[in-house]
Amino acid sequence: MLEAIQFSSFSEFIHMGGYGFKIWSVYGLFAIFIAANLLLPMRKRKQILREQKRRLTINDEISRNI
Amino acid sequence: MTIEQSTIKQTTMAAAFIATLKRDLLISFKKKNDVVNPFMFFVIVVSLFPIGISPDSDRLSEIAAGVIWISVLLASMLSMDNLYRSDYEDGSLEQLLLSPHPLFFMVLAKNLSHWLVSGLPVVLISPLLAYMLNLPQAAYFTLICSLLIGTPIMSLVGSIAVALTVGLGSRGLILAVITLPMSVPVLIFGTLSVQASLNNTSPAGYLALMLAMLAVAVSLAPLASATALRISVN
Amino acid sequence: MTIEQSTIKQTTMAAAFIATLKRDLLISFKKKNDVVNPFMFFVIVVSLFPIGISPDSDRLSEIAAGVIWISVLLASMLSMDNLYRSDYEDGSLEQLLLSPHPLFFMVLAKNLSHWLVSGLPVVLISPLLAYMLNLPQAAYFTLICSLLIGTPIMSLVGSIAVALTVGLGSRGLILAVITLPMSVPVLIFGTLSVQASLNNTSPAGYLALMLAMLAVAVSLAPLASATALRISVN
Amino acid sequence: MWLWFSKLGSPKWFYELSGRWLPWLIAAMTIFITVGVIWGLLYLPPDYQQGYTSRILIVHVAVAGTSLAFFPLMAVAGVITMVWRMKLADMVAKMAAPIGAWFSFLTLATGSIWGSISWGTWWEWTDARLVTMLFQLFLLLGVISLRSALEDQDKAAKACALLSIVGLINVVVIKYSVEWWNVLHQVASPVSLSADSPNGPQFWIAIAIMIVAMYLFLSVSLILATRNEILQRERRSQWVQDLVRQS
Amino acid sequence: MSSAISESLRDEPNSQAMLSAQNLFCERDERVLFSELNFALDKGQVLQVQGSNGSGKTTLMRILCGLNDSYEGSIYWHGEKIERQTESFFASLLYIGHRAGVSKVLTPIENLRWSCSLKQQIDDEQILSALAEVGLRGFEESPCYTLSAGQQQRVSLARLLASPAQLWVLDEPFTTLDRTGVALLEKMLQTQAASGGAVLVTTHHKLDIPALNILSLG
Amino acid sequence: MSSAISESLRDEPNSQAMLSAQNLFCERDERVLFSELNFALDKGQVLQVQGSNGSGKTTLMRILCGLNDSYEGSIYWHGEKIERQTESFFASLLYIGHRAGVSKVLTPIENLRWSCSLKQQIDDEQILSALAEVGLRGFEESPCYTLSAGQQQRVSLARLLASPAQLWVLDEPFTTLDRTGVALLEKMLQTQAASGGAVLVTTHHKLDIPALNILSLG
Ligand code: HEM
Ligand SMILES: Nc1ncnc2c1ncn2[C@@H]1O[C@H](COP(=O)(O)OP(=O)(O)OP(=O)(O)O)[C@@H](O)[C@H]1O
Ligand SMILES: Nc1ncnc2c1ncn2[C@@H]1O[C@H](COP(=O)(O)OP(=O)(O)OP(=O)(O)O)[C@@H](O)[C@H]1O
Ligand SMILES: [Mg+2]
Ligand SMILES: [Mg+2]
Repeated sequence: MLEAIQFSSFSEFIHMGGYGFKIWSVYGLFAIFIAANLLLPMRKRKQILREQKRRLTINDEISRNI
Repeated sequence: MTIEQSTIKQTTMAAAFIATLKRDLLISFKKKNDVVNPFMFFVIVVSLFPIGISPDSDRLSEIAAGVIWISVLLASMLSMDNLYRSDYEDGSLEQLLLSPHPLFFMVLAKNLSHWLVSGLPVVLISPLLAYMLNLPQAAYFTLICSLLIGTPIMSLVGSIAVALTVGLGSRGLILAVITLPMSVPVLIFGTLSVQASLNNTSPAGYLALMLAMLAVAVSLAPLASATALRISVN
Repeated sequence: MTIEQSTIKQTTMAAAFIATLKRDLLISFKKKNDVVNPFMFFVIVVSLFPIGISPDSDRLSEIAAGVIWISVLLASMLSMDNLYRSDYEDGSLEQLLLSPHPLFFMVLAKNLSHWLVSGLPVVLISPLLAYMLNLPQAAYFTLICSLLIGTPIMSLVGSIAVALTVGLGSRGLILAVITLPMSVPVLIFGTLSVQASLNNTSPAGYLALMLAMLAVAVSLAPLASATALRISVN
Repeated sequence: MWLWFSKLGSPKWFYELSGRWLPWLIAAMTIFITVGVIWGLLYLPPDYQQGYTSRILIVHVAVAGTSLAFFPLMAVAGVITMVWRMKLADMVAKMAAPIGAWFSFLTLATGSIWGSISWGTWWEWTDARLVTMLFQLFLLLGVISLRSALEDQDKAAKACALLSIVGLINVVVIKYSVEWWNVLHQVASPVSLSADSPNGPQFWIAIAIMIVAMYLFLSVSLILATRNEILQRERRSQWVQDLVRQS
Repeated sequence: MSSAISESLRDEPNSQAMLSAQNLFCERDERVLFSELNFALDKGQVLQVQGSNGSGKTTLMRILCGLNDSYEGSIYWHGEKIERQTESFFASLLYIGHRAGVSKVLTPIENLRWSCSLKQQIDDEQILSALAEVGLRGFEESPCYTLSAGQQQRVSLARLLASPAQLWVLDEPFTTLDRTGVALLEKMLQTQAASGGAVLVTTHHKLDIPALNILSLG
Repeated sequence: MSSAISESLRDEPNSQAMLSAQNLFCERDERVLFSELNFALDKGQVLQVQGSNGSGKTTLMRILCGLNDSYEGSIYWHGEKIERQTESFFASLLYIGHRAGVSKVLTPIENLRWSCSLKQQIDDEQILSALAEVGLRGFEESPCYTLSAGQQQRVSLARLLASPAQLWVLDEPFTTLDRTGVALLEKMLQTQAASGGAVLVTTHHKLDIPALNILSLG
């Protein structure tokens, strides 16, 4: 398994035959893209739930007072 | 009995079509700007290019066809804005939607009037501008033909976008954003046909393709516009 | 006593200026399209040129500066349309005219907001499009500088035309017909400055000229717009 | 058929079903992405011509392929919205547009980076796929801006549905016309996309894994977003209120 | 908000009734405007829809005309659902909304020529006499933007006179009319009812029409 | 068309009067709308301008506010010509025309925040209480295009409550208001007059205000 790895050293891995910056920026963009499309909806979900809970409790209070 | 009824309806459909066409032409005629402006805009935009890019005539002749086509596209798109807007604002659009005739034809009448007022004059002036931009004479005829086929397509397609955005406060631009990508194929074939006749090959193939696009546009676009209008007025 | 009064008025003038600016930004922000569309329009129009004229990168690099400037001009002009129109239609403009503060500053606030929303984003994206059109890198900085000076001039000048035409039914085009010729000097100096830096000569002279034009525009154009508004609302 | 439709149309049903499926989808997605990325970064052999840059290509091709799915998806959802007035279809279509824009943008970005290496230029107008993708992005942004411009939800749903259908036709037309245009233009273009592709089974397996990963990712992100939309639009229904109370 | 129900029948669509609605429900922005709204409008009737601002009168009118489809329930035209017979329904309907349908650049005559010929054949004489009747004699050839608010409203009311439509649906037609205008319009409504037509009208005025039916919303 | 002249003085501008006009003359499209029109409006007065459709009420109002300058004659503000003191005149004037001055995309609060701050400093609490008073509680945060016609009118009326302007000029403010709205506005006019302000209003309604002055046109 390990011998199939195409890099012999870490710096070579970073360097990627001279195209390090571009290749890493592609993977960086890829990571941002994935993270954004997963984390943003998750955060939004929390926000929505929090907001709706607040609204519900307000409504409950109002109906209790009446 | 049924036949008689349907013939009566038929004639009033035609009458309504003609009444709508007449009314739109009359409004454009009264506003004057509707007729003069697309035309002026076209002329001005075209004349910006020698200023902005280069007054050198060889350079100009290379870009002439493209510049004319792009300017036509922009002018036609800008003039779309009026198509349903003022009718929407004064409530005439509701009356149109409540007419007993198929909306398809009413929309077609409006599109036709719009093209007559804004598309046709632009096509007619284009040889003059082509001359100013030093387009080789061989291409004039093809240019006019392609514009003659291309401008109604753009009117019809643009009409969908205007119908979708008719209720919106912010004008012009959202329309542009929707219409321009849709006009790309027309632009491509239009310039290709001109290019072809510059290279002394026959532009007939491209023109036939554009005609096919026009046929599709005439039969489908008013349907989409009508649907869009119903949605917008809702 | 008089001093005190005038200082009080002064502060409320500033407050009214800021309130107007805030309101306009808020409206643009709410409509979202006001912010995104000039930008999108610019990008789309620029990308029509390689399709309409030639995708060849050498050819493109020759026309790049001109194309970008012309597209900026068109985008800024189109986005002008919103400046007073909806205010006129809903009656807010009358309220503005009846405010006790000098209309000059109110108009300036509206122009500023408009530029922030529609001019600035276009300037910021322009390097990317310059790259796509293969503009030589030497000219980037000059391009941005000239656009940064040129776009507010176009906003200010365009504002006069919009103000004059605000009551008219047919939109967009008459505005174009009035504004475009006025923007020609800006276009000329803008492209000249870019050309200069392409030829390795200093563009400073042109930029200085444009700065002078900007100064004149800031001090005079709002006055003209204010007068035009008073006339239009009459 | 009708029963199935109305059941599928029920946001509640979708919410519950997707809730059950989501963990599995997320697990599968994580595995595929991880394997794909690790394979790509560590194990993919350098291409004989372009060295390590084929590592970009696996991301690029997978994302590009997936991004082509959006307009068909939105158009189908649009037809369902217009004909059967199914709210769920509109919610999916609404959430798909921004995700599609992300995908298109990433395709353009990775493609450009790859182009800067293999062609020596970041952008090339002579390539049909590039131009088509650019205009697909514009159209998606058009759909998004139309949605945000129309405040009335019902109206926006129908308008965007119509635009998606028209847009699908248009994307297809643009694709073919641009392709043809480029074939005929005969500009000395640096490459065509398939000119000298890095080959080898290693590469194709990596790409296949990434493509599967991207489709999984597309479904996961779309489901997550749609569930949010459901919570928001159905917030007054009893089941959402119960769910909120429990959370 | 609860909804009041008119006196007429509740369960089955009245096949006699010209226009009837069953169990209409409409909600906007999460506020229910009306639910379980039933009413029937018959030949010879004038039905005034009443309600405070924002109670949903305009929305109801537009729903009934098929301009708005965000509702639940059914609407019947001569006992049949309107979706099945839009053409014949539209042919016998005349709707005037908040926005009058009068183009500002055209003159009153030109406006009427178009909007009437959408439904029927009409000649200029009919139009001129209708305009004269609503008090626009002398203004036939002035472009509508030079008319005052009330005069523009009168242009759209002239359509009522020139049209043979069975059903009139009028949304606040009395705004900006002066007293003689109000009286004239009231008379027109009565004439329409008397000649076998029907009228659905919203207004905050107290109408001076005998045998007026009232539907209260909100 | 001849013009009626209100009871008040004819010759000299009343230096007491808040707003007075002398020998106003206006002609549009070759029709004389009014000539030799004189009137004075004093503190504590409500002046209703009456007249049939097209008699020139709107034109008069706009002339008085300085929005229209196609007239002859003179207008005085506290005894001085208004051209000489537009700033102080505008500062104490509140005009609401046919078009309400309410932006559709903004919410009622945002609308008032801007239009009030053109004249005075104002905080959100004042705005909220004004909105509540005109019956828009619960709609403060809805964009105005979702409001009904009457509710939009109410937004612009809230400006009256939040403003300390001496002179109100209102052009048909009662259109589209329901009965409670009409009663509310009538009360507002009375309060304004009682607190030393003045009101100029056009409407075709019969106003239920004691000591109303009437100016008839046309
Ligand atoms: C419809 C969208 C696209 C698809 C389906 C797509 C697909 C592909 C595929 C399958 C390859 C591998 C080459 C092969 O094996 O034939 C490739 C290569 C490439 N793509 Fe894309 N791509 C798309 C858009 C783009 C865009 C927008 C760009 C640039 C901005 C781009 C730039 C490249 C480059 C530079 C290559 C390498 C070409 C070469 O090997 O010489 N692609 N693409
Ligand atoms: N822009 C204009 N150009 C020419 N004439 C005009 C213009 N605006 C109004 N008029 C004329 O001036 C007259 C008075 O109009 P105005 O709007 O002042 O009437 P009004 O009394 O407010 O009527 P209403 O009760 O209908 O609102 C009308 O007869 C109209 O024809
Ligand atoms: N486009 C819309 N989006 C959301 N809500 C709306 C929309 N249009 C109207 N509403 C809401 O529907 C309600 C009813 O509006 P409608 O215009 O039907 O009232 P109305 O009875 O005609 O009132 P008015 O007497 O003021 O004309 C209002 O409360 C309004 O807030
Ligand atoms: Mg209403
Ligand atoms: Mg008036």
